[in-house]
Amino acid sequence: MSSIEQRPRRRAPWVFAALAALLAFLPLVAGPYPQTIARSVLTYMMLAISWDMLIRSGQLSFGIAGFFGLGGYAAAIGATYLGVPPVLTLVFAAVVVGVVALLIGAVVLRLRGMYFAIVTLALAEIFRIVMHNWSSLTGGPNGMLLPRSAFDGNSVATYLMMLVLAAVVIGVSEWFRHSRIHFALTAIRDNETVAASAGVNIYAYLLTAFAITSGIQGAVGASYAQLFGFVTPESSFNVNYTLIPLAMTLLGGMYGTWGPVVGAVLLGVVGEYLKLFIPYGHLLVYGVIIVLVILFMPRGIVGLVRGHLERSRRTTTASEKGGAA
Amino acid sequence: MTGFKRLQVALSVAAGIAVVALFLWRPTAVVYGLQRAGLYASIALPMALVLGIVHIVNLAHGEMMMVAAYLSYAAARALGIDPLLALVPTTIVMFIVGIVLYRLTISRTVDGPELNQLILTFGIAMVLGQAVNMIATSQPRKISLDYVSASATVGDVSFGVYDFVFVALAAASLAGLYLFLKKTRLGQAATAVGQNPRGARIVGIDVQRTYTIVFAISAALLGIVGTFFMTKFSIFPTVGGSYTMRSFSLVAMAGIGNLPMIVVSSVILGVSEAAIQAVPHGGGWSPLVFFGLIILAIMIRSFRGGRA
Amino acid sequence: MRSRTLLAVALVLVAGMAFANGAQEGAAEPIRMGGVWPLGDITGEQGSKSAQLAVDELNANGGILGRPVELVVIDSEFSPDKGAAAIERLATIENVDFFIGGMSSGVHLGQIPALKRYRKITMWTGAASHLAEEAIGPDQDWYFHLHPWDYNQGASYVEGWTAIAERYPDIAIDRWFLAYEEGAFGSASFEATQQLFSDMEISGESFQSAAAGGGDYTAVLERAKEYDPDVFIWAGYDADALPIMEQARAIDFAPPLFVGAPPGWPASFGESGLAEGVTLYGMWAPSLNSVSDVSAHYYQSYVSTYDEEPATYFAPLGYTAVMILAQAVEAAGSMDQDAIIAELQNIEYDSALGETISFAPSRVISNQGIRQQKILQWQGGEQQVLWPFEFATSEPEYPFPSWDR
Amino acid sequence: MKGLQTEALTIRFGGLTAVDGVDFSLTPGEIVGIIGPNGAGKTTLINLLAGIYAPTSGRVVFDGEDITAVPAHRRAALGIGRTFQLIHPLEDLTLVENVMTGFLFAGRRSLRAAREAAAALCRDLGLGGLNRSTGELNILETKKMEIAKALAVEPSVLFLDEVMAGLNSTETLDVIRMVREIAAHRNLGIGVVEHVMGVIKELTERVVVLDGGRLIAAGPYSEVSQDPRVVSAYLGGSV
Repeated sequence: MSSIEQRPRRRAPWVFAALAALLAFLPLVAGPYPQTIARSVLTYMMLAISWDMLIRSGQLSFGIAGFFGLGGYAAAIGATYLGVPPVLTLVFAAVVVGVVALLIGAVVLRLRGMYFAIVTLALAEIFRIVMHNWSSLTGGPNGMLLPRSAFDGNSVATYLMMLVLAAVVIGVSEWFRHSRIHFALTAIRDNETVAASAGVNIYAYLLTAFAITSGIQGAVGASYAQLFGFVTPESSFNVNYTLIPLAMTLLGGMYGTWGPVVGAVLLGVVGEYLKLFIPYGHLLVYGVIIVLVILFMPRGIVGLVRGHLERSRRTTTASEKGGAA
Repeated sequence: MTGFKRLQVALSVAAGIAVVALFLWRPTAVVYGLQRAGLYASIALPMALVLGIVHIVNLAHGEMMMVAAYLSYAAARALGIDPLLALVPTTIVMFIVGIVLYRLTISRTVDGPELNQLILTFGIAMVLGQAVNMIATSQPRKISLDYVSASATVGDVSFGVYDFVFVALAAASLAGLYLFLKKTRLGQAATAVGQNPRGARIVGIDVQRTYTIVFAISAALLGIVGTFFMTKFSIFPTVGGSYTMRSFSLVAMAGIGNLPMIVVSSVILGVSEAAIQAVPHGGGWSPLVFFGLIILAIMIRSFRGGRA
Repeated sequence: MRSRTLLAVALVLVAGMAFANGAQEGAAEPIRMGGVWPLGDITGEQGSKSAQLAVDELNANGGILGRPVELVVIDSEFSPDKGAAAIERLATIENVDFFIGGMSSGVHLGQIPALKRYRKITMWTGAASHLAEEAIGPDQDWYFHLHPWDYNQGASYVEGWTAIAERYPDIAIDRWFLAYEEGAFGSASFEATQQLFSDMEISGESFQSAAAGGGDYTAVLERAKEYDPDVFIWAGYDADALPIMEQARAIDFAPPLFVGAPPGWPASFGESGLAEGVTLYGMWAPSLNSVSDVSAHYYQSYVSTYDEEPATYFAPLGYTAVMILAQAVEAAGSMDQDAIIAELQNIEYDSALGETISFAPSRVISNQGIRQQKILQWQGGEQQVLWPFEFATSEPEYPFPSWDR
Repeated sequence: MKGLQTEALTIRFGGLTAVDGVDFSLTPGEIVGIIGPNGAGKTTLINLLAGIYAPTSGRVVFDGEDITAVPAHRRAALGIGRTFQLIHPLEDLTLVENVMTGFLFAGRRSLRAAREAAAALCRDLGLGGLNRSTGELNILETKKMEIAKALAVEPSVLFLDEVMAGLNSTETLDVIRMVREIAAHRNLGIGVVEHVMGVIKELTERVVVLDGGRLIAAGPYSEVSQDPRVVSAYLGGSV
């Protein structure tokens, strides 16, 4: 029985990797416009993956936009006042935001569910308000320009930069999936008391996951600042950076790397194409699509595919066992 | 549990003292703070009801209020009547909208992962906002009404009194919901469902029907709030969004399922905001006070009450 | 099963990209303009519709250089990345010859790197922030900015008010109070005013605009009332307009000059009795029809085509952007970019906004168009122009009437 | 001193004293019954010993060291294992992965080593179909998985909280045999909470009786069951 279920699993990653590589390199030959779209898709994809990595522990964050915006500001401030070179601002922002998240997480990770969610949302607002009011450092409501952007804005080079960053994020997410972290986070999500009784240090794992995912969000925010060369409180902390990755993850499917990936590609590309056909009112159709997918694919697209696989597997095993249960 | 009660009492007393102190320093700040608290509470109460009983974070909450506001606006415009006369038809229409929305969409997500309801209501919010945008454009609308500028003068200080309708509305909503939940069979059933849906099902309560009605009541309340809202504020397709977040924050601050605490939290936030705005150049920091207080309240509760 | 689904997804995507590339064929003949606006917003909606109106007019008269004109409009969705993607698409897939459009500075900042890559002639109708000007930088001869920068606007107010105070000695403008929304728009106005009116008494206070979830102005209004200014200005959005008046009335605050400086006004503001005597800044109002034939012509065709009034000055700006380009190309006699730029730099275009537009360097960029906002006043439900005097359609109503009118 | 001892262990929830001055001990190799009417504080006591709750007062000593302030996950690593009265499988993990968690975290083993150890342990307990989801297990398998999870922390003391509940008589005998084997082969101290007195009688050398959070009797089952306080506690509970 176990050989039946093992075989497709072995083959799938190869097919997937080949397809992913194909898709990833397609924009390189397709020209600047697809590259722009792909950069935007990768941006949301990384945010979606990082959000998913934390929800694997059961902790619902509404603070993506906060760490994203903070990362953008860290990059801009680092580049302006400390002379951090463009590409290194990504690392700089990841570290700064990761440390901020570590300090905040140490206090707020005792919260659960709705309360944790609302505190992350409130924190995102507080980051925005501080950046907004701290005019001497951040340029206040007007925001600030970056002194120099990565690769001078070269379309291919910046796309490759985003691709590398996305590969790193996917790598970290897969590491989460295939290491002891996976067992720790899943156990915490399913039942904290059981997890603790199995020796899982809940606080340490939550703190690690929170700091790493926030750091990723910070790096993505920095990459965004590099792509467009500026940060402002209103655009950098836009609540869409929280809501859209969330929607993408749920559409693609939670608790894995590939759900967010599929969701981001689908919503990103669909959103861009829709507006070419329906210039006035495409967002209405976008909303309708979200509603319909949630209604008819409650476990997301990857979940739907998995469900099919599992059902077919179950029917095979059931016929083999001859209804032993 | 008692720690939590004590905290509630302490918070209420602290709020009271702060209000008195502020009144002595700047009386109008208290007036405006209370008025603002009334607005916050009257919008947050329907969300608290849905969150406490149906256990849904309705991200379309503000958009539903926005739709209600546009309904009343359209009625007032088309019929040339005072928008407040549209209160009853709007409320009825919103009740029906609530039933339809619940039956058609939310009820179908009950079996899926919990977060799906969140994204579903996010999608609904988007659809409502965009639909109104297409029909009415993004241009703000506001009917000029004389009574909105009604003012009172005490000594040499003039201040607006119309906003006390929100205080009255919040009080009426709270009282109405309290009576509904404690004194009516349906309300008691709803409370039971809210505390333990499985248990309620076992004792023969139609859970889906209860959810539908609770959601519809919340929508109807938003019909009332939306109508009053549009008399005072400009309306535009995105006007509701910030009130969704604000209501959600208030509900979390009050503790899920705790309706009276919503009012206390609203007073704390409303008066604090008015207080900081009364300080010259304090306005820019007033959202910081709002979110800071919410985090503070949630953290204090978590340390006092432990994890729920 | 799973890989087949994935394959299908991949195929759809590949097909989609191929389709996108295919669209560029056969685009050589017409002259193509690419426009980017926030279409969900009234400014972008009416701006893009007005640009289309201009294109239709050009085509009805035989196009430009005998070639038909096409306008491709893409929604910026008020987002920098969507706005930038729109530029990329217009440049590479739609192969447009010109970029037009624009509203918010934040979106424009995101588009500037892409614009600078393609260096096509750009006629921008929005983005007032000086940060956008810095991002464009000097020596970009292809970039034409129609909308005044924030500091241009500030300077024009100084000029306008000084001129008004000179002509009407009753009008006092020594003590100012500025209520500004706390976002980039309002704060920039406040900072600019503080610098420019440095020899006058100025105080100010920020408020949260209704557009950003606020809507309670009583604290600011109370402070303004205590300050007792000659001129009270609020810099917010259209959603703030009527509630500010109502709340000012509730606390009985009626300064001699009550000025509103939103980018647009709400529907039917003029119908309110509270509007009477409110002064405002703007670039265009239907009352200009009486002093400008271009304005009258534009207004009538807009109303007859779309069955609504232009409600914002971004609407005539969209029309203007297309028409200026058309005039320059005709004058250049070819689509040679250098020739067109040379023509644009010497152009004198009589616009629907009243003024004759020509381009000259501003602080940083080479080609700045309009440098003035006008001072107008709500009178009898309509916006009348007070200043510049050459476009004046009415005399100022002064002082602002008291609330027990 | 080996094993687990408590001194005057007490916890209050608001006004309710759920465990009240309990002195309890469990040494490796013995099986102790923990009995008492519903609400007597049995599960609360286990939660205190496992570190899920922090006591209001009193001490917990393990292998001679005061572990009162040691958190739950470290107690698991020290060697305190327990099952749950209400069964909580980690439903997003398979059977073998459920069992792995203890080896992984309390035992600090590598993924591969943990998986091998978990598979071996399951085999020992007669559990097959290791990659099944927990939803596919029958009740006996579920109970065995719970015991396997508790054993995976490689405990020296183990608490079984009503593991027999819901099993039929054959299955109960199966589990009793299993518990005996575990005690014999692994030299564990086992604390058994059970409502079925037959099981207690069968399994344990001595029992402690809780009522209203207090320890009211201790000794061999045959003696304790005759104790009038115990009898009245049970009768009082049912009247």
